This record gives sequence, structure tokens and C-alpha cells, in this order.
Amino acid sequence: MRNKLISMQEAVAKYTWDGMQYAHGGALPVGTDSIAFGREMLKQGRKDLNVVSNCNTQQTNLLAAAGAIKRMEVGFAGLEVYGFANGLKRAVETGKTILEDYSNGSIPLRLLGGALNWPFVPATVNIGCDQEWCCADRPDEYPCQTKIPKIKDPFTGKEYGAFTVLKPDLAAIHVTMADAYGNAIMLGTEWSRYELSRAAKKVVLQADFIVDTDCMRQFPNLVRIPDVVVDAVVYWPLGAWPHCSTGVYDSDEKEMFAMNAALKTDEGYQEYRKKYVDSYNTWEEYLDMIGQEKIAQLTNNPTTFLMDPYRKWIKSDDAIKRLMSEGRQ
Amino acid sequence: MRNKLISMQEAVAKYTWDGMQYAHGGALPVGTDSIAFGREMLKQGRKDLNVVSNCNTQQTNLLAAAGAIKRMEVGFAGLEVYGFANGLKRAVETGKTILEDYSNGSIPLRLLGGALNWPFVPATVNIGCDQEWCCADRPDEYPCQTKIPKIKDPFTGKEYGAFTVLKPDLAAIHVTMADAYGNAIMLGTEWSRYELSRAAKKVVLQADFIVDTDCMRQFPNLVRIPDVVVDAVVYWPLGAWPHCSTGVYDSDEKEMFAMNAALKTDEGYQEYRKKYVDSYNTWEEYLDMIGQEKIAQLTNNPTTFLMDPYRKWIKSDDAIKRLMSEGRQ
Amino acid sequence: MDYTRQEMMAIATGREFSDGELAIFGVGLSMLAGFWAQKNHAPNLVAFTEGGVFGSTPVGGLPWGIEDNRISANATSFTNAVDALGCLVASGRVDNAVIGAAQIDKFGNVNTTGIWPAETPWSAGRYVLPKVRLNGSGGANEIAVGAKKYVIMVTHEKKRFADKVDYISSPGYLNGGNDRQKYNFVGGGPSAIITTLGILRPDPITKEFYLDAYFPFSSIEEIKENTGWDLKVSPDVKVVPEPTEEELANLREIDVTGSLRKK
Amino acid sequence: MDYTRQEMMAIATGREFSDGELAIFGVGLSMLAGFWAQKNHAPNLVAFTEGGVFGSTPVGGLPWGIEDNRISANATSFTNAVDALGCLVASGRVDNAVIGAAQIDKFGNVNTTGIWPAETPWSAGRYVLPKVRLNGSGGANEIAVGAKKYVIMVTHEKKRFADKVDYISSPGYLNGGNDRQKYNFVGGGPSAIITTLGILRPDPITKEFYLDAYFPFSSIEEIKENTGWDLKVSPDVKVVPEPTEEELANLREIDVTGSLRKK
Repeated sequence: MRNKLISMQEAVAKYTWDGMQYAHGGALPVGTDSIAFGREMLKQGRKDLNVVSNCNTQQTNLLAAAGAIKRMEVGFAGLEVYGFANGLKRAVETGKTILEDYSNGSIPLRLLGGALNWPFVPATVNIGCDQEWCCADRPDEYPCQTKIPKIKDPFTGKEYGAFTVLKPDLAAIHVTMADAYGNAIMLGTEWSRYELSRAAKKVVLQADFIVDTDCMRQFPNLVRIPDVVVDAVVYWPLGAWPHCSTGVYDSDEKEMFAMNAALKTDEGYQEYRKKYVDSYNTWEEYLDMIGQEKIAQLTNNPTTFLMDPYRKWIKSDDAIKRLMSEGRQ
Repeated sequence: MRNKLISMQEAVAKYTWDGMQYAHGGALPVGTDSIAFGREMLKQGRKDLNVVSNCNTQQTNLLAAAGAIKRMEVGFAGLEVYGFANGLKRAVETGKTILEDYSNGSIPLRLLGGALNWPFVPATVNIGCDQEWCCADRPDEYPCQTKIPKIKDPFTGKEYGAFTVLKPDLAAIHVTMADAYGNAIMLGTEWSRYELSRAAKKVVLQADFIVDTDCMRQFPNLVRIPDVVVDAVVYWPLGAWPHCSTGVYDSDEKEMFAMNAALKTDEGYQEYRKKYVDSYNTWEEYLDMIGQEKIAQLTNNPTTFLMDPYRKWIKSDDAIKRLMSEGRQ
Repeated sequence: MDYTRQEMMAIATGREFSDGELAIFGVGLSMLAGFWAQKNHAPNLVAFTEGGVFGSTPVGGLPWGIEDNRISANATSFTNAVDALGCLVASGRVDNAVIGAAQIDKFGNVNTTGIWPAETPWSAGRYVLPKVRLNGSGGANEIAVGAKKYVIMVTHEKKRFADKVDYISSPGYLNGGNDRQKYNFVGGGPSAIITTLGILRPDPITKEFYLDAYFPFSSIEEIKENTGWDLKVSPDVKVVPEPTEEELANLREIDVTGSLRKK
Repeated sequence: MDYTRQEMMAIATGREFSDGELAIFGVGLSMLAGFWAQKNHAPNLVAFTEGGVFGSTPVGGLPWGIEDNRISANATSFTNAVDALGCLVASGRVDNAVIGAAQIDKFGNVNTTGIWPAETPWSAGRYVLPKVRLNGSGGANEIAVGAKKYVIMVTHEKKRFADKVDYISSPGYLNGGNDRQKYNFVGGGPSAIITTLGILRPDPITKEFYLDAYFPFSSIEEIKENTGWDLKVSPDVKVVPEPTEEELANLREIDVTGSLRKK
């Protein structure tokens, strides 16, 4: 087993590049996502991204507002009860981002198809509707025959569709807990993170907690992402903020609205970026930026009992830093 | 939530019938399986079964020896290091059981296809080999074109195969823990039990322990089989014997060999049946049959620590009996 | 009795759910309607979310999303999207559901993807950019394709009730009749459009939605005025019974933050 | 030095594994060879089983099955068959593996399904019943199709080394050459047949297996006699170095029950 703990800066520098197919791993638009990883991509100036997004989150809302997303495949482009995603909406309406529509059920199946290295995935959904007929990549083909082409069931002769499979260059996946080797536990809905971890060519985990491997040996059935599919592990507390991370912190209601309001205009984005992206380097500075009072409020929530069985294996910041410097040797 | 705890006798009487498509849920030929459920099917005289078996186990070895299996689809027909499965082997060689061969990876994918209600599943395996060319159901078709028919990838034009999907009438699934409503936790490999629980038309769980629902609320990510897909729950301690149940008991090495040796002949089967099928009615009598000394030995094993986090929620035999009589009202 | 149009819509929607059904709820209004039904008359209604959150009820207020901590705090199982939307919804297992709509047409086709006020993709014969980009289908496409039946809940405004939607995000009866059969959809299609003014149901043959009932505070005229096609009216058109005191009390216990009470 | 043919076969197989590879082991000999490699020269060999048991080593003796408690006691992750055999093996991710064979032919096709001493399905042109029914393919079919390369481990007996196997349970190079391409297999096919007598490797063009090396205790003649086809012999045929003391000591630490020491 290889110690894969590295810094956020290193992970983004090593595993991302302009024009790549980038997938982020989260749980719908309010739940957990590798949002801190996306902030660091912005710091490092990543652009022309081809994004695979089961659901938009504040990460893709921010990256789109920054003009960093050239193309995006998505199942859902909003922020649920928090409203439309202004940054992404603006990028799509102005033609800056090409948005290719699927659904929340078909993106995970296409990832599963990529994980299994299938040639295609049978489509019983997203057919007989404009997800089939409208192709943002090839707008002149209408009704489009090539996005979800017809395929005949060899057993009945009935017609269905076929989806392309997804194998992103990188998946940055938020997990609740990871050990230094890349074994990870998710609390709350997995959404499509399991499929993503197998479909992507490289996988970086962004974890709220680093735990000892003994935790994994006590709960191996919870380790839905084993080390063999993981390339790097990044520790970043509160890393899904302002989203929630089940068992750890609530979504930051005020900030969810404020961030989305800011992303409505380019000026707002510039201000947001200064304040919430360029203002920190370390995770300590990041936590200071959020503020201790806010953190205390968000981490006092009705799901925290879900973390109780694992607390004794949580590694301290100092222990994590030691592991990070060991890993570098 | 509905209390679904019923007796083994009732579960078999209500959910099985002659000629049905029956799937059993286990973890390969040595790991956990709903073997006690199979014994009860034998007691109740079930026959002409059409079995879906990811792997043969001592359950199917016994049912085949009894002549109760008319047809079986399988990925692996042996008992791993315990050798060939004599009961099944005999039934196949004499033509009593039609055995349709797939592989350990394709049976779960066909169950997944059934769970998703897909028309077919793309086949990148079991093609270019005799699983494709030989069809036990239609022996005259060779090389068979209809078992795993050819299908063209609409994106590249390349040729692959297509599997039929599986939707068994019933899946009897062994789980480590279940609550009375049918929420279940498996320890050890899931094998194909997750897919099976969604693919089958009806699902009966056979559990080593009945636990309080509070256990599920503490560990919801472990509950890979939620109550909504479950029809009945049966408590049957040591129910995978002589196989192992990870976290609970080891495989009974002596009995694995002895049972398989007995099933080699019809006389052996008749003796086995008298001694290990017809000899008990209640789970207490079943445990007496195995013997306290043997049970102590099997349950003292290096995996028992895996059960520790859940022990406080385990229900006593008396509490289970109360729940069973409540459920009947 | 004092109740809002939103409350009437939620209650009318909730009344569509029966005891023992397996249902999937979305966020917001849809979830309120569903949990109200469970509390009010369908105690064995079994619900889950498209994230695979099972066995839970909202804690501490209406969830901000279907994966929010407020709906995760007392779950008995967390699985995933393939399970919830694939194995349970698209497969055809779910009995009943609710979806929303930005735009809807007379065959119950739903648009939640964008607004094309001038040229639409189908009128232009190419995929032109929307003037206003909306959220896309989310899991509603799976519900529309797979659920045995489902309710479409939508604010009754003329701009939303189009003769033909700009974009079909979630197919209803497509061009009507048995048009769904072309795609071998396993689900039955929408059973009702429940609005802030009344209830529309599909004609059993043509599948065109007609006015089946209106709310005590609305009228056939108001509804026809606010519908973008020539809405047919049932000869037996009814008035929907207004919420009983008990129904309303139950709803307000669920809607702790009073989100439906804003007039 | 005193070692058995089985031990030589296990060590020769283990030598095929390199540090850092992702590998899948079966039960019995295959697992011994793999864990020996990990202990002996490939500490970062990462192995899992087809049940999705990750990060573990045998505890208390050689496991009776790949899901046995003996291989589950110190696992870091338990997943499932779709994950292990589908996402990791059939997908093409696995670097190396070992499978067994009841019968093997000159193109590395493996039969583990049955023995047809008179008529085979391919000679009869129909699926006739086997005289002796064996275990079927298990997960070996996925390995044969998907692994980047794999070793076939088999006792060297004439009845097992057939010109053409009775039944192809796990495809090797089929009829040789680039015949695998017909099926778009992602894996590279078998890299070696390692037997109780020596090592066979596929010709790079024809893919027919030839004798590449024999063990110190065997000979070209013995091997040819025990092979059911006219086995070609490499002009550079080598003698496999016998186990070093360290190799043997490491193997015997893994093989705690001495299963390979029975002569």
C-alpha cells in the first residue's frame, strides 16, 4: 500500500490540465462535492474544461462563472431549493459553455458503462424526448440520430436507445473519510461516486477526515472506494462548503444564496473570487475564511451522530502533515 | 413500515412453488447462502425448480441431489477447495438437471439488467467461447446464435454479444443482520446479493441476527438492501451452515466434505436428508442438530470482531418470537 | 376556511397518493405533498428520494435538496442514483410520484430545460440556444418514463401552459394516443396535472388533458384563460372539495416553515 | 535442494508477477503463487479476489474459497462481483492473473467445464452432455477476456494437453493469430502456461504455445511425451532456475499447511 496523501496544490497541479475531461464527485446540488478542489483549479488557472457533472453544484457554478468550462454534460443544472445556478446559467445563455443534457439517472449509468468498459449502455430513458433529439455538440442534427442512436433488442426486435459511456480523465471525489492509501467511506447518499471512482482514468479523493486504516478493517463493507482505484488523497476539512456533508456539516444557507447571487454577474464573480478563492492557501486559512462561529454552527446538526462510530480513528492535523511529508519522500 | 418477520415454514409455503424460477443469494460456494431456506424447500417437497445460481453452493448441491432442480443457470458449479459438487454433478451427468453455463461476472450483470428492467445487457464476456456456442436449453443449435446473440455497437460498428436479463420469481438471500421490516446489512463480500435483491420479483431474507432498526439508522450506508425491496424476513441462526458467514461463523470443514461425500449417491442423499433435513423443525432443534460444541468452535474465528459494532442491537430469541407473533396479527 | 392556493395544490396532489404505494418525492412542494399524504391518510406510503435515501422524514425544516442533512438525519438506508433512479424508478417499480414543470403542453409533456420565446429547436430544425436556461430534467425523465403513474404539479399561468412545449425534458403522452409505445416506456404516463387552479386529467383515448375539476376559489373561465391551448372541459367537471380542518392542520405540521402559506 | 514439482510450479508462476501490478488471485495454488510473489519480490503487488475482497492476506491457513473467513479477516474493503469481475477485470484494468485448467490446447484455450471423451459439442455439432461435468468457468472467463495478461497453471499430463479442448470455458488465442480480435477482447491473452514440468509461451505471430523452458527435474522429452499436440521447442529453450533457498523459505511461510509439499 502506497501513502497517497498529498497537498491540494500538488493534486491539482499533477492531475488537472487545460482542456481535460474533468468529473467531480458529489451528491446532487446541495450535498457533498469536491468544491475545494474546484477552487484550487481556479487558482491554478485551469480552463477549457470538458466537465462531466451528474448534477451541477457550486463548484461547476463557480467554474462556469469563471469561464473555465467549455463544455459540460449534465443531468441537472440547478441548485434545487437554492434556485437556478446563476454562473452556469449565464455561461450557457451566452454560449460560453456548451451544455449537453442527459438526466440524473443516465449520467450514472453512462459512468457505470465506462467502469465496465462497455461499448455502449442500453437507453430506456432519455429517449422520445429532447435529450435524444437535441444535441448541443452537433446542433444542426435535429432530430439528432447520433447522440442516443437507436438500437434493436435482439431478443424482441423492439427499439431502444444506446448511450455513449463516460471515462473522464479525472474524477475529484469528495468523501467523508479516507485513509492515506485511498480507502474511503462515504456517509449519506453515494449518488454516483461509486461509478465515478471506477469509470475515471485517475481518481483524487478530497476528504473531510483522514482516518487510520484500522477504521477500514473494522468497517470494510463501508469502504465502497478501495485504494486500488485511487491515485491521490487530499485532506481538506469543510471542503464541500457551502454544501453539506452528511454526518459532518450542514449546507450554509446564507452563503449558498450569497455565492449564487454573486455569480450572476462577472463583477460579482470577480469579488467572490478575491474573497473566497484567492484569499487562502492552506486549509487553516480556508477555515479562518469561513470563520469559527459559522463552522460551529454548521457542524452542530442532526446528522453528526452518524460520525460517532469512526471518531476514534480520526487523525489530527499534525499526524496528517507528518503523513504528507512521509509520502513525499 | 410493515413487520415482515415470519417463520421459515411460512416463508417457504408462501413464496415458493413447483416449477418456479428460484434464485438463492450467497457469496460464492463457501461463503454465506440461504441454505436453511433450501432445506425447508426440500421438506416441503418443492420440485422442478428453475434455479438462478451465481455459484453453486451446498444448497443447490443438495437440491440437485434430491432431483428437485430441473434447470439451472450458473457461473460456477463447484465447491472451490472443497472440490466438485457431487450432487449437482450427478444430476447434470444423468441429464436430470439441465445446466446452462455463464460465468461469475455475467450472472450478476444479467441480474443488474433485470433490476434495471433493461431489454438486454451488452456482453463483452462469455463470447468467443462455448458459453456462447453451447446452449443446454437448445442443444441442437451449435454454434448457438440465440443464447448470446450478436449485437452491433452503434458508435463503432464493432460486434459484441447481448445477454438476456434475469428476473427470478423469488430470491432467498442470506444476510448477516436484518430488522423486522427488511432492512439488511451484509458483512463480507456482497457477491451478487445487491443485484439479486432488486432483480427478483419477491425477496425473502434469511438472517443470522435480527437487529433493532436503530442499528440501521446508525449505519444507513451499510444497509444495501432496504425494506422497500423485501417481502419477508426469516430468522435462522447458523443458517448458512456448513458454509461460513463472515463476522459470525466459519465454514464447517468436516461437514463440508461429509455432506458432499453423502450427495455422491442417492443412498447417501437419503441418509443425509433424514439426518440433516427431516430431523428438525424449529431453529432450536436445528442448532441442537449442529451441536453446541461445533457451534462454539465455528463461531470462534478471526472475523468475529466485524460484528462488534452491532451487537448491542441484536434481538433475543424471545423478542424475535414476540415480533413474529405481532406480525401475524 | 383560510388556506392558500399553494396549500390547496399540495393537498390535491397529496390526495392522489394511496396507502401502501411506493413513491418518489422531489424537493419542495412535491415533498410536502408526499409527506402530508403519509401523515394524513396513507401511513404505509413508502417514499424514497432519487439519491437513494430511504426510510426518512424531514428533520428541522423543509430540506434544501433531496440529499440535504434535513432528509438524511433519520434514514434507514443510503444507496445511490443507479439504485433509486435505475432499479426502482426507470425499471417501473414505483407506483406514484410528483414532478414539476416550467412549461407543460396538452399531452402532459414537461419542459424544465429552457425557454425559447422565438425559435424553438423543433421549429428551427436545429438546436438553438435557449433564451433562458433552466435546470434540465434531473430525475424527472426517469419518473416520466418509468413510474406507473405520476402527478405534474405546476403553477397555472398561460405562459406555462403551451400548445406545444419548447423542449420535452420529460415525456408525457408525446403526440397523444399511444405515442409512448414507440419508445417502449414501461410507465403509464402522467395521471393528472395539478395546478394552483384545478385538476386536469388525460382523456383515456386521445391522452389530451381536459379540465376535470377546479378549486373552490377558481373557475372554469379563469382556468381556460390561463391555459395556452383550447382546454376541453369535462361535462362532469367537479369542484375539488376544499381542505378539511384536519387536512390543513396536518399540512401545516409538515410545512413547519410555512413555505406554502405565502400568498 | 528438496522441493516438489508443485512448489516449482508455484514459484515459476509467482516469478511472472512484478512489483506494482494489480492482480487477481483465485483459490489454492493460484493464491499461494500470488501471495508468495508479494512476499518474495513484489511487495507492492496489489491483489483482490473476484468477490471484491481487497487489502487482505490469508489468516489461519489457506482459504477454502476466495470469500472464506480466512481471506476476509483483515480486508480493507468488501465490494461485490460486478465491481471485481466487471469494473476491474473484464474492463481491462487488471495487469496480471492466474487461472487453472482441466484441459488446455495449443492456443491456450482453457476447458474447466466438462470432459467429452467420445463426441464433443464441436465434433457432434450439437450440445451433447459431458461424460464428466466439471466446475464451469467461474471468474476465469472474465480474466481470459479482460486481464492485460495472465498465467495458466496446470498439471502437465497428456490427457490435459489436447490439440483442441472439448469445450472452451475461457478463451485463449482461439484458433491462433489475431483471432481474439473478432470478439474485441480488451485483454492481451495468456502470457504463459506454467505446468508441473516447465513453461510454455505463445509464439508472437501464430500464438501457438511452444516450450520455452523446462524445470531442472524434467526434460524436453518428458514434456513432449506429456503434451497432446506436437509441441514446438524453442531453439533457445532454457532450464528454469531452481528455487533459491530464500524463495523456498518464503513459499513455505505462505503455504503454512504444506499443501504444495505433498509429492
